Amino acid sequence: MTKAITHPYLPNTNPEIKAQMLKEIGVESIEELYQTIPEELRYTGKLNIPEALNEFELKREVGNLLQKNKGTNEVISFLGGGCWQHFIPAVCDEIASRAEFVTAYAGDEYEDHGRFQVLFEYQSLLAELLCVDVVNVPTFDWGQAAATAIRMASRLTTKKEALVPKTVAPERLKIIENYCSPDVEIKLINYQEATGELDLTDLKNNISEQTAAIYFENPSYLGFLETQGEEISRIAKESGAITIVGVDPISLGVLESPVQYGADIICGELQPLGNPMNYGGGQSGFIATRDEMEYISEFPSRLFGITPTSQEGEYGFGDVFYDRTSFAKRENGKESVGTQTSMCAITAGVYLALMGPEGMAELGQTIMQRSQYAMKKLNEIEKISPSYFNNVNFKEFVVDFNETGKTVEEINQYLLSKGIYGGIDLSEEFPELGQSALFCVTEVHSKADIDTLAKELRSYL
Amino acid sequence: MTKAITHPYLPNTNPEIKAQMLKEIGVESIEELYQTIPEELRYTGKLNIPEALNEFELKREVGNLLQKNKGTNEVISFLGGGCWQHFIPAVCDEIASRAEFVTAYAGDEYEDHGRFQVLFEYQSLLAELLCVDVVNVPTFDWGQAAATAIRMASRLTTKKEALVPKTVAPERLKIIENYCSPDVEIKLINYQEATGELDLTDLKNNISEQTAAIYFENPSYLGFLETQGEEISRIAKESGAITIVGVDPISLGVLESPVQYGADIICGELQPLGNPMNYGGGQSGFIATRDEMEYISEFPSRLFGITPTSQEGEYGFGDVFYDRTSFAKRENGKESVGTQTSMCAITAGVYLALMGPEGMAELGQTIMQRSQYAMKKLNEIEKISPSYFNNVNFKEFVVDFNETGKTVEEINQYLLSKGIYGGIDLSEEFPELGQSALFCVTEVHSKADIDTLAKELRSYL
Amino acid sequence: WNEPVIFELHQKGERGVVPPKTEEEIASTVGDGISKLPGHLKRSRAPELPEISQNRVLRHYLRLSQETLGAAFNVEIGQGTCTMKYSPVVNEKLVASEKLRSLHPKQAEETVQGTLKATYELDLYLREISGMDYFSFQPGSGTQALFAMASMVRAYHEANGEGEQRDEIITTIFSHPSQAATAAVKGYKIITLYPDENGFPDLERLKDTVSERTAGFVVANPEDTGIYNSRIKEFTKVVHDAGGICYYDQANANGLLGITRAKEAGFDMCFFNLHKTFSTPHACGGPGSGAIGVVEKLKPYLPKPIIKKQGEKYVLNTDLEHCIGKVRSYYGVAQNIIRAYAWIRSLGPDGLKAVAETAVLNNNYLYSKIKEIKGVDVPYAEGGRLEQVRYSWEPLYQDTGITTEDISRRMADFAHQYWTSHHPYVVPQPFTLEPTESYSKEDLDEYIGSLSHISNEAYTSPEVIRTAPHCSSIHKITTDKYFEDPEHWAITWRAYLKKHVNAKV
Amino acid sequence: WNEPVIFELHQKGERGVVPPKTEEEIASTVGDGISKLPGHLKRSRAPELPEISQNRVLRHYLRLSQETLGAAFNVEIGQGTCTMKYSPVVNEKLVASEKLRSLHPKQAEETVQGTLKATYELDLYLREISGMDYFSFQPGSGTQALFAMASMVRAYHEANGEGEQRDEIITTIFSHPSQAATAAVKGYKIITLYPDENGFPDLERLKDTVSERTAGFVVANPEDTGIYNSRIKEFTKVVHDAGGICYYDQANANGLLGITRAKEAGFDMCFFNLHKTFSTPHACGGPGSGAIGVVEKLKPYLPKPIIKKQGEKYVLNTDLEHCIGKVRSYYGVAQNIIRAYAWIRSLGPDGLKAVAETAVLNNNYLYSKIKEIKGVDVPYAEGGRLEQVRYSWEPLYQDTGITTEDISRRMADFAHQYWTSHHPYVVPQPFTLEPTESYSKEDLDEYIGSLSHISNEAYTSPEVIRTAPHCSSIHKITTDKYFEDPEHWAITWRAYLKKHVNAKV
Repeated sequence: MTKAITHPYLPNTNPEIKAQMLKEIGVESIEELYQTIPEELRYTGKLNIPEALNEFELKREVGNLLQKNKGTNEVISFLGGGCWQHFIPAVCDEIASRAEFVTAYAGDEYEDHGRFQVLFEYQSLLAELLCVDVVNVPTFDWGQAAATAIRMASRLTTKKEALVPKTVAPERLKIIENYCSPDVEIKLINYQEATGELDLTDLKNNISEQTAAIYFENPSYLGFLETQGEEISRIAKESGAITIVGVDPISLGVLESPVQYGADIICGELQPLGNPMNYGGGQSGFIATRDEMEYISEFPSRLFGITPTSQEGEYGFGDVFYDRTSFAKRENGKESVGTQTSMCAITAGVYLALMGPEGMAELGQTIMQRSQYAMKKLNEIEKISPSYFNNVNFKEFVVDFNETGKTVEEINQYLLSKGIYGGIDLSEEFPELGQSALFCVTEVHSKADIDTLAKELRSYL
Repeated sequence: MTKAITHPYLPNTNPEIKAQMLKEIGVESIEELYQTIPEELRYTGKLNIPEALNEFELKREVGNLLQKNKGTNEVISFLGGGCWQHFIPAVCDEIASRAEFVTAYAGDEYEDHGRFQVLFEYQSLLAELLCVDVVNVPTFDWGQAAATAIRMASRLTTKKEALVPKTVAPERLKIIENYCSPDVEIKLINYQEATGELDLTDLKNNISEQTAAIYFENPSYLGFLETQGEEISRIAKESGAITIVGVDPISLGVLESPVQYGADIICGELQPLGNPMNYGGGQSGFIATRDEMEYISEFPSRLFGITPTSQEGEYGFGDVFYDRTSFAKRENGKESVGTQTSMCAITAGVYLALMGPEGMAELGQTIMQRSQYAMKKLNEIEKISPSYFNNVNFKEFVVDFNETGKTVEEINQYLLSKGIYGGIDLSEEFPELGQSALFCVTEVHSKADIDTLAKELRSYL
Repeated sequence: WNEPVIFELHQKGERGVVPPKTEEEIASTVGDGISKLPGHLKRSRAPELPEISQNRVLRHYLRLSQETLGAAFNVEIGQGTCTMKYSPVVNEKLVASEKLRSLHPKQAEETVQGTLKATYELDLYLREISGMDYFSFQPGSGTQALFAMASMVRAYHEANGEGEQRDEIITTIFSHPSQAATAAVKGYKIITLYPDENGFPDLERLKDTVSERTAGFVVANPEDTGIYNSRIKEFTKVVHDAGGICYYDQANANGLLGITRAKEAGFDMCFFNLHKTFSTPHACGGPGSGAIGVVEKLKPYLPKPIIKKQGEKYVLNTDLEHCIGKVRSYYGVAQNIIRAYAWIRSLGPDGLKAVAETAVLNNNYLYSKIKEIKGVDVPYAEGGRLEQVRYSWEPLYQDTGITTEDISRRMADFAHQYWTSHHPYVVPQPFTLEPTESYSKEDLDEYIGSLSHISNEAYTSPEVIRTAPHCSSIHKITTDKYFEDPEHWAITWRAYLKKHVNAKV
Repeated sequence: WNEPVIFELHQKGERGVVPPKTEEEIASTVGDGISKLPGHLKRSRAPELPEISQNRVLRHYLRLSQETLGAAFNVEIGQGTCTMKYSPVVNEKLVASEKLRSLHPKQAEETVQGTLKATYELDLYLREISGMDYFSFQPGSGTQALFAMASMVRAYHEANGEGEQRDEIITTIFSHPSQAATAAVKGYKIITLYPDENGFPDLERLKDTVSERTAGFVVANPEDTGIYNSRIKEFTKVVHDAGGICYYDQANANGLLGITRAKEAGFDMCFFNLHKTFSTPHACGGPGSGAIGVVEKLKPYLPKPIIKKQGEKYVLNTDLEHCIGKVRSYYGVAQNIIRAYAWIRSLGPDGLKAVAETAVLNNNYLYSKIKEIKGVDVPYAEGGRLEQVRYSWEPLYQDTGITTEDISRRMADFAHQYWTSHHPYVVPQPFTLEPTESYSKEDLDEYIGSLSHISNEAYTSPEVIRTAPHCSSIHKITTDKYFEDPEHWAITWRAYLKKHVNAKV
């Protein structure tokens, strides 16, 4: 037994209480309670970690640490590519920091009624945006949602291949490949050099009886829109494959839901809907389908449903078709489920409730206007083109620096020195684009921010 | 009626709803509802204030404004003198930001049970620190608490004069004088030049049958301790005057309660107990007495008491002796009461509950050690003396710069350029001290902070 | 929750937080620090504060927070005169900044330009809204603002050599008690005007009352009845003609923003509650903010300092010749200034006017419905209410014996706030509702529904009301001896233990 | 509260928030932005999101928050295996910093040195606690950590040319379902060991099971029964001898900090849930963090990147030869890394060991009391429980017909969480309690009291339990057809309207 320690996090510190508890248990010492751990496995040293800090010291210590970070709020940042800087309404933060929600976990329908209701509401709100009837309690992130959507398609079709455009986000592709292997093989399909959109010929060449699903993204990782959705779905359907579309939901105030061009499963990312970026810690994915038994059966996720209670007019909420899950069936359930990212979904629900249809439409428009303005301003600079692809973009676009004689790394280093985080360097992820970078412009970028970027690029190049 | 406006803070924005409401009321327009305001009093222009900002713009606007402030957390600050920088436990902030407490006001015992209980508990916790049986729901600040304590004494004794040492905080003295005039005259008593303590001879010369009260502070505004408390109380008692002691409660883990040296009424400031300074917006005062009917009768404040309810073993809380107050009796109540500073008291209660007896003792000790260390370090610098008075100090001390040939203003300007907020310049408030400044050292000042101060002063002087 | 009193959670040896400790080097340099204390000043017995782990302290206060019905949780229209409007969450996040929280009031002006600028701008906005010429934000509430104004009235007459002679202040019965109480603290004799049969203060009575002894006249308009005194300009003229100062309690200003102003009504001073009209939250009862506006001639009397713009810099102006000194430490409740500033900026001129109009619309809708409830009477003239109404349950009381206090307890079961009114009850069995602009028709209908339901209960099953509350945090308090009898009351836990626990042993 | 579903709050024309608008100059330069969209991609019908004022949205969610029984509000020991310890408030305040919230994962390393350093230091601490050589913080929960480890097992054998051959993973029935499920996702055949009569996994069975097809062995220790397998080193040896990888689910590590380590028990990999053992809050179910530790030989298989210290700089190391790719975007849940870092720093080495010892003390105290409650049975060997215990109400069920689910509902009336257990119910009528170090004896006695009370009810007035809950947010759900019948279930409000509301019209 270690020396008596009096710590705010450790209530039973009074030796008398300890002694009393040991007596009630009927042992002499805490040591006795550990008798099942053999001597040879006992760690006898003192852990080599720093001595305890009190709260004031801790705040100073962590404060000093964080001081070494420079947040996007301190600069002008054009980073996106899957994690985006958006306006977060204060109400989202207020709800996400309520002690009740922060510290709840896995209670039942009664004591955690509020948690069940807000998650059901999240499902319902997102469903309106997507025009579908089924949305899940969230997955880890878009990448895992896409992987699970593909696995669902594979189970539904009992086929073992999925087709994915080469323009898919490299970060997501790594997750998809890992989550799908060894069961489903991922085949990459070429894109049209001019527009970035899927090369339908290559698609047709690759689709086969083995194809479980076609997965594509809209808006794409590279910012352009895939306008051939309907045609792609048709091709898929002809081969008995399922169409999966990945989507950034913040675009859906102005863009049509993928359901309208044939998506059977929709997945995507919840981070933009009111969740702080948190260095990537704010990611959260969703999967949505029609209200059909065969689709619902394949969800690994929890799905919350609404029910009457014994009290007239009262609603309760609970797990729909729990027996699908690995909670119920271990390895015989559908894939696996566990702690995912509920708080991000709750926040996304609050966000959508605040924004309403008007807000989402206005926001989408603002993003389009601002990003188009940025493209226009950059276009005025000699030697660079802010539109590598000839297409319509949403929020992001590929800036082509190939004629500047400078690398993206050099350019970004310069911008950093001016308090600007430039776009994501694509030269490793997409070598065929040469020295290009993915710039992101959202509603948070003022005209002045964009003009500053243009000015600095002009003066450097 | 102004043009239709759709605003998140204004729910009834739908013209149909408005029309329906007007119809139910039975009028044609909102204009009609204003018919009691005569034409000549109607403001017909448009208010010359800036157009509305949306939430994002507002955050940026206010963020930019606040950016122009430099907080004490960004520098090393030695400012005190009535508003002090102390460690604030995170639990205090959590409770003080709970939406329930933030938005509650004046509900009754039932719907606001929690508010009543936490304020009763605050009274009870502070009472333990003070060793008294009665503590009020707080006043605006220490100054007003002192003024009210003096007025209480005046009513209790039916006398019209109060004696106050010249070393009282000038800020508080202004409040005391204004709140006491025209009913009670404030007479200032000299202090001993050597120690700063009250000049008992001058006290005896001034005390008379007209004296309602003697008020003094411990620790004093200038940081030294008044060690003659018992003697002062004796002198007061002999003249039938009431002894009032103003106290910084954070000192009471190590200092004796004024009750022990004869105080009849204790007052003081709650800001140091967990309340952020907020540029002076965190001030909150208290008054405490014995549990005697005549004293209780003279409180203008609300006093919450505990009661059983109709349920065995359950406690409720409510107003004790409400008929004293101006709420009950208008001008015939005791002085006036209204919205005061309840949240500061709630926070102070949380603070004391967290600290416990050990915490308060350790904290007091830390403050004394650090301030003594600071005095010692400054004392090593030629030409300055960190102890204008020959006395024991708590938390603050007067640094004598008279021999440096520089003004405090110059010195502070230099320190400011080094990221240090120097002590309060006393040259206007106490011209007899010449170029002196009041430095404050608390538990938040590390050795490194203090050493930096000493280093910078040495290099400048 | 049946949450114990915090002292009952004491567990010897537990700790809620550990404060900063001194570095070894300091301890070895100066010793234990406390042995320097003279023996009689050294605390001999530790305070009997409870010892509780952090988790348990937090749980205690979190539970008690849930037992507090904040405005954010209910259709908060039952605390009439309090203007319980929506306090935007974003403003709470803004004032949580260390750029505000950590400011010391004595730091150099150049290091607080943001706060000073916001204060100055807010001053300009309030000037625009009221027509006054300067504002001070020093008072911490309406009561303190009234006290400050009474102090200025006194200083003004003293400066004119009439300090002794002018010793009367006139107010009205439907104004806040603090109008009378604070003037009395400043040594004034109070003269209270009662309403005529239509609910207006009596102008003829005022004319009879004013004299060379009149120091000032203070009034709210609309008063707490919600009735706007159309002849207010005549009132101020009568007082001015007698040499008195007119000061305006604008606690009920929520229906007037952009509609009518203090200046045109002839007032010399007015104040706004930032925590009512300008949305800063009420914080369980403060700190609030009472912003005082004055016309040019009263500027020298304002409490020091006010903010001045000097070129591009904002500075503290202490150059006020007849200054009353101070009413509150430092420069007011800085966090409320930022909140009010932010609120006004988020609404703009059109938004502010829409606030007033919506508040009046909501109130009149409520009025049209409440007066139809059985047992409710609305004293004084029909119609003409602006942002609130004082109602009466007198008919209900006559019919059933149910009082407004009974109804207050029962409303707790419906999770609604309900406030009777300030004393004295000039209107019998009173209650006062003020819906503000923050509630929708549906919200109002919910509240109306609760009152209708209770009225119905009063006529059919009054026992339910008499024994209420039934589903509140606690049950009915059936005796008042713990509040009114000195032998029983206990204002602290230690007093409770002495009188009721240890005494029994 | 009887709070409606949010769609029922819709009021046409209301708004919760107004998003940023484009400046005039931009609009005049680029036009409306959306007309560039091809017609078929332009949204034709606005989403049917509700329109609600900000005040009402806030009230809705605040009320629902109060209807959620977070760990901060109750003696949260009923969710066994979840390690519901106190999540210090100060850590929540720290991670609310914009210095963390606003970081983008792709910003330059030099601009995120604080976060990288904390991550690296946390890596060092966890190495010390586990004996492993490297940690990755990429997984967002224990389930994902298990998935990542299964992926590494596969990659390891593939690199050794045994990918095809080794296709079995061995686990135990008293381990989390995700152990089996995630290995199955990676294409493995699952072999599940059942316990012997003392509750230990069967070593002889393991010996019979391992072969050249064995890819790995995954187990928790103690298992969810709270029983520590003393012969764990023999288990890992058997697996190693057969060429398998041993990976350790340390979800139940709370009683082991500073007591015993993964390395000495022979494991090649392990993971900790930062949201359990290291106090980061559970957030209604994530984001959590599963930190994976590996021995040197498995380092090349870790998901990219891990953090490396290079001189005084911290950098992202992507040089991992056999890397499995990724399991989660970017670098893990950064805010949980800071929270866990802060928690360890606030406890230090002695504090961590005290955590483990107190958790075990609390659990054994609870165990000694719960087993005395009528109707409770504790399967398997007497004693030897570490930080939690799986109990059984089988005797109670046999006596009274009351099930563990009935008791779960009734516990809601006492404002306590109560969790049965993961399926399948190997222990009949199970419940699992884990008191952690955060609760005092008094807290534990309160929980014990509730269970005793309910046991008593079961024998005397079982109807009270069958019809429970009686004072929870909602009443008993009496049918499961809305959860099990496709005709009835509705997973969204629009589905509900289609099936149950509009269908009726």
